[in-house]
Amino acid sequence: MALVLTEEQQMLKTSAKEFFNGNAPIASLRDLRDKKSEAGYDQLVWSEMANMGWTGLVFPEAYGGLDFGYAGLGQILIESGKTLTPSPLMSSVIVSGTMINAYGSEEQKKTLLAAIAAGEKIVTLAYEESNAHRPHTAEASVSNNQLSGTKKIVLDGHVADTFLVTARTEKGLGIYVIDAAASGVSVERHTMMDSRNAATVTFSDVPVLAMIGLPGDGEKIMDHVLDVARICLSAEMLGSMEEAFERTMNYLKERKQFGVSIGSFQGLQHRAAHMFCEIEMCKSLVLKSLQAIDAESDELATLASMTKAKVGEIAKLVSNEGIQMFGGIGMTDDEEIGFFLKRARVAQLTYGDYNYHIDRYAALKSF
Amino acid sequence: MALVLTEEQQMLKTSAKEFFNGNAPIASLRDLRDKKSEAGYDQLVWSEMANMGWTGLVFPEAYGGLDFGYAGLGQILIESGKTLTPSPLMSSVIVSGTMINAYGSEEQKKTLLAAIAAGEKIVTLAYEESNAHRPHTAEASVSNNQLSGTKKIVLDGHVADTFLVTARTEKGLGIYVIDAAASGVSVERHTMMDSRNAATVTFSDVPVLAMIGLPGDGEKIMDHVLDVARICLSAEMLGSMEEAFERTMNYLKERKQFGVSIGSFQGLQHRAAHMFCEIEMCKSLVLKSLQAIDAESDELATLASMTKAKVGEIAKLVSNEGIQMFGGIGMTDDEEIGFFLKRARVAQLTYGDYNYHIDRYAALKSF
Amino acid sequence: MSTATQPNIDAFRTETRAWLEEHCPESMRTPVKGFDDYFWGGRQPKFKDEDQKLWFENMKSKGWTVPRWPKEYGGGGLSKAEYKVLKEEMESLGCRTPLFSFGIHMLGPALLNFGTEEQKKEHLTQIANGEIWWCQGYSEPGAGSDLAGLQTSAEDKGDHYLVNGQKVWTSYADYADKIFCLVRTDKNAPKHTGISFLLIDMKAEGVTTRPIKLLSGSSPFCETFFDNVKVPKENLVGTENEGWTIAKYLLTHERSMIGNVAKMDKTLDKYAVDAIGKVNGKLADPVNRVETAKWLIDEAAFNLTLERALDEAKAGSPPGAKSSFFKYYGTELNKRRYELMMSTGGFDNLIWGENAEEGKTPREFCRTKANSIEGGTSEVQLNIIAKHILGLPKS
Amino acid sequence: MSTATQPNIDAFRTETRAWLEEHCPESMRTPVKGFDDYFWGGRQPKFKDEDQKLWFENMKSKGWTVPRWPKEYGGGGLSKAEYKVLKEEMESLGCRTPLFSFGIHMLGPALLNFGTEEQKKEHLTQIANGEIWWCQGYSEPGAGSDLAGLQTSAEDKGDHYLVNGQKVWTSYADYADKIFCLVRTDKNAPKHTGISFLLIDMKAEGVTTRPIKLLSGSSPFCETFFDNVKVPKENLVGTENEGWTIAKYLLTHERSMIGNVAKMDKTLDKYAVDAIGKVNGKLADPVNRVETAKWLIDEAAFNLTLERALDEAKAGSPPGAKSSFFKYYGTELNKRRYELMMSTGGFDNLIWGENAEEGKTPREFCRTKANSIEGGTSEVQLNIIAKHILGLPKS
Repeated sequence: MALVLTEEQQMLKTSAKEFFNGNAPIASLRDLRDKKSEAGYDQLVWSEMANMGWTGLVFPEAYGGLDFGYAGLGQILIESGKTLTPSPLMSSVIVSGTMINAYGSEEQKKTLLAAIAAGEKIVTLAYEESNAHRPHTAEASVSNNQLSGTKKIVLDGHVADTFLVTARTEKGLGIYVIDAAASGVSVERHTMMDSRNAATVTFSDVPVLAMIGLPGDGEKIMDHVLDVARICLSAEMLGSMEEAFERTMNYLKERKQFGVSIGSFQGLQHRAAHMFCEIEMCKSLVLKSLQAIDAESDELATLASMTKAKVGEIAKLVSNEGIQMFGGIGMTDDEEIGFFLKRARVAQLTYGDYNYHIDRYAALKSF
Repeated sequence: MALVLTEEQQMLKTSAKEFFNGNAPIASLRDLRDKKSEAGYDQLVWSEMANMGWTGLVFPEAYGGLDFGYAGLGQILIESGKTLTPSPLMSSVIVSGTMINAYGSEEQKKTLLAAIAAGEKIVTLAYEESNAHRPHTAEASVSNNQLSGTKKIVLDGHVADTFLVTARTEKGLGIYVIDAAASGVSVERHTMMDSRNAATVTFSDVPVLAMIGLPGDGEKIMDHVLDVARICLSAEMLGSMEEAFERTMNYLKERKQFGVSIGSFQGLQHRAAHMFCEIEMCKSLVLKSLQAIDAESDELATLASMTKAKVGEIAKLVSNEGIQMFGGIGMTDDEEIGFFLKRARVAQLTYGDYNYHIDRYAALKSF
Repeated sequence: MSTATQPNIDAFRTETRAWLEEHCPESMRTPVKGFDDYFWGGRQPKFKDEDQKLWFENMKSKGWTVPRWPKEYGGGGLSKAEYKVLKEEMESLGCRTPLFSFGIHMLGPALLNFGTEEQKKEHLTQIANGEIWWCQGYSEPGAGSDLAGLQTSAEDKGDHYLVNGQKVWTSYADYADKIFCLVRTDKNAPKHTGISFLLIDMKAEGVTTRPIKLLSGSSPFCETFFDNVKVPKENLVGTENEGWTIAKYLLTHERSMIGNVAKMDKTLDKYAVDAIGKVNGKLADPVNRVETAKWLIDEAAFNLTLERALDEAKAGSPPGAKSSFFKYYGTELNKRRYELMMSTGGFDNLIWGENAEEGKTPREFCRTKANSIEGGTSEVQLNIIAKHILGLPKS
Repeated sequence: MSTATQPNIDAFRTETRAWLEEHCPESMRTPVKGFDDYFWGGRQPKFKDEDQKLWFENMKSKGWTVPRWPKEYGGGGLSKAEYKVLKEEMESLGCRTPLFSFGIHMLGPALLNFGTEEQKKEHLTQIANGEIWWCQGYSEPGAGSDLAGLQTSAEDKGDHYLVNGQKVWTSYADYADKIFCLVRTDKNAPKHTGISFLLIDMKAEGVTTRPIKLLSGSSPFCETFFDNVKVPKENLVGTENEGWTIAKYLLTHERSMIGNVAKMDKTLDKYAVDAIGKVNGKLADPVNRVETAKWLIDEAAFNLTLERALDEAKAGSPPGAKSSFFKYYGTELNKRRYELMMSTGGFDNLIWGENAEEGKTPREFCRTKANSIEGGTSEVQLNIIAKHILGLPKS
């Protein structure tokens, strides 16, 4: 497949750009943060996104979706990354939706997936238990059809209607569906450094509603779903770094010191030019990886790790250089460039950081 | 101990500088190379060094030495690094001499060490068998008091009078003394990329003259002796990088492009300033480590690995930047800056490279 | 100043130790923990407790809030050797510094070198006695690395200057009583020659401040605005239009104070082992293991280099532009440390929460990003190294 | 030129394949191995064997040494579509390029665009027929990145120019029959406007060459000296003093040819596994493992980016300054590869020996250091990116 957007994807990208710029600029994120928003995201924006079909974009028409493909969804993510717009798109649509669509029963698709696709329900995956990304292990367990355990860093956990929870079984990892309103569920909301939300969720003998797949399917399911999530998150991170870079370049042109634009200093020019090249690398990896999801490529895992590693590394570089090049003003909360720094660090750790994916890539390539 | 040179050390450094500049500039190395010198080093220079007492500098007076200490010897190495002077100082004096001085019998000191200290004999350690630095393992073995095995990268192996050879024993590593003239010794000389020499030496049932220490002492002896060697080699590498850096700075000031000195370009200035800082770091590590040898510090192993790792990394940086900043002219064999590049790569791999010592440092610090 | 012979110094040490033992309350011998534990002085001095007050008063009575200053300005009049003894004895008992003040370290040296006798009498004494809390007004929004590009103007109105403009990064301006400022007194002169050094009362009409919130949360920094502020002529320090000389003197003084990499409770390898754990005796994350080792080696090399510079200075070698080198390398090293801690600490370090206690590491991480900006950017330090140490030509 | 419709093209493909099958000797369908396997033409042509000669003569007879050039100059007169077919068919059979020549790729385009009818007739035909081996004389010792700073002078002497000066990096100048040069014809004009494009016979009196030895060993490069060389006026290409226009045209042409990271026999991970071995399924050297993974990811990203640029070009997006970006990143990537190979290969890669076969990897390693210098340094590429892509102001 050619490494360019189709006309439809380009149109979607353009409308996403307009939408986020118009409805959810960084000022909105600041507002959500300063007003300590209960949801942690703008619910009006979210329902608009659902109205436009973006919550169901990648799912089959049978469940209310548009069957448009991840390469298209990726463009929405890139644009939402530019405005740093928080929404349950990642947690509910991309992770949970993808999981149910690929591994859920017909019943689960008709109810849960349809509700996700319509933006009516928020479903989130609860799987991390330690401080580092360990998607294949769980101490949480099920006995007598009741689940117990504690999950960390559950994205949008405090607003979720339903949890998908990993637990160990005799056959390996299992994934269980749990109603957030069930007794025995306790949710502690945390505001993260990027002003988004993640929760620590404790399950104490909570009745299980159903499973996704069978006991022991969990590892395989997690690998596939998280690879999709890693690529989609990389798309969002790409948008953020493109925007942070553009803002930095504009600042270099505007800001004068010693009587000239600081952008005329060769020391900064060479660093800027190098960053430009690295961002181009990220663009290619992201596009190729998004297409690989739609093509159901055998290379998905390799591409996901390559992309998440490289994009995570460059997101750090670009956000650090952004602050340094903005200088003192960049350190203030009033200036928006700092929001990109904070978001980059959270995104970089989500679904496996640079270190994790470098190691995983080498393991996938058998060295 | 204060991290400055004593007056005596400073005087020694000054005379070493004069000596190498006067008697063994890089032109001499080129000459040895182009004339395919049989020894691979200038024997007149070597006997002058012996006459000045440098070959015995660190050894007790009882064996013809001056008992002056490694911090002093380090200054000679730094200066010889600036002129890239090849000599058996490292192989014979520092490695073999140190080993015999610390672990040899009285008899061995009176004969072998005294001959080393006088510059009369060249004794070299043969211990590498694989392509990477593995000082604790050996396939070579001894039976019926005859040693068999093949050793790689034996420094100055083609001119050695005596080999110290590692072999496995039931109790661990043992170190054996072998006469280079004995039957069963075959030496294949290799010219390395830095125009120095190392040999592949094959021992076939060669009679063993004696041992250094007992069977099983080898690991401990090798650790200590190689740590001394790593620090001394780092001193030499420091001298090389100081000289390469100074030459590069001079070139930046002289060379004009676009009507100005290329040294006025901020892109190059920032890289130069960064290198300056890194070289200062190396200076401190080298001096501290040299002093640690003399002080018989418990931290010797840690310091040796820190120093060899850091100096190796910066030697690569400085030699690469040297070539790049010299531009086309730097790529020619006529210009001497390239000699520093080649020497840096050989020295970086000798006695454990950057990767080896980063790993060893972490292991020594228990993480 | 007095010159002390060795027997005198030994006697001074005995006396000093006895005096400190007697006059320093036990609670003033414990490490300071938060902002509260510092006494800053000022028109409305705030003591945390009676011990803090007592300790301050005791030290003030000896002139030891500013031990090296002359006695006539409220100082201790100590010789260099005596001062060294006092510092050593305070350190050995763990005595806290009795008074924190930008007046002592930043304004004081300027007044001692460039002030009139009247100015010294008035201001130095007030600083020594902790009566005035001073803040610094150098930076401006439009003049960052190009400090001399400052635009705050002081117009000569006969008996006073009329000051208009804005300063930024004025630490604790919202607490301070007075500010020492660089202002432009000649708009037509080349930029380095039209600058003057002025003292301004923060209570004067037309002075307002606004705190600055940083990425990391609230901060001691403020913006300070001057709107037609009248400043008496006698508040000029040094010669009109020659303030840049004073500024340069103070900046050199300031730069040498920064660049140290702070010691942490936990070394980075311990931090990593605690956060990540080991597998087969090695840190479980192999990439982190390498980065941690590299950082520790660089930290050790940096500290050895500081030690070496100190030893070289003792041996008579001048520090020169080395302060730029320490500033550059030290701040970049500190940024790298926090970057590594964010990677090592994992998910817990993502939690920001509502107060600085909860999100300590990520807030500190954000704050470190300023290390390479404040006090002269890394780029400025690299320029200085290139030109003044390496002798590369001006670009 | 002819325009080909689809049926015509299909017919052309059939004919071409049949012709190639018949006229390309078997031995000319194997990959070239060394310098010997290339035929460079020239006044004293050297054929390695009969097959090489036969293949060259056959291709020449069709004008296919330069398939796109007009027939009147010895070319094949093929349309773009026909040329594509010929390339595909040659590739599918593995046919060697019959003639290597800087004349074809560097001088040809200049003459086609800027030459007189006489020059085209004479020189293009000779190039097409492999009768003249051309080399290039742009660079000078004093003018590296600043190509326009060249000093070789051509003084107008009425019927001829008198050329004095020195060129460097003139590849195969010791074999070549003629050289195309940039020379300065007006010393008083601004540096870009006093340059002319001149053709000089290497046999002319006063021309000497000296081969350049590199770090990596012997090289095709030479220095070429001009000492009062008389060059006939008709050897000027284009207008006097406007040679820079031709140079710019050719340089753009040249830059887009470099920057690809060559495919190697062994991927870097295989190379590492073979050299270092594995422990518990992982590369035994954990530091190398990380570096190798990083490099492979960057290599893949780079190749994908090349692919994307091609796809974007097909979709109508102009390449613009992207060639600078590929040149910079590709050459740095290649240098990193060899740096890693030196680390990975261990002691064996230190052996230099006496001939290029023995020390292959270390020699190649040394040679890669020039990647970021020749064809425009990395610094020049970064400047171009900063100005022409990012729009940053001139420094």
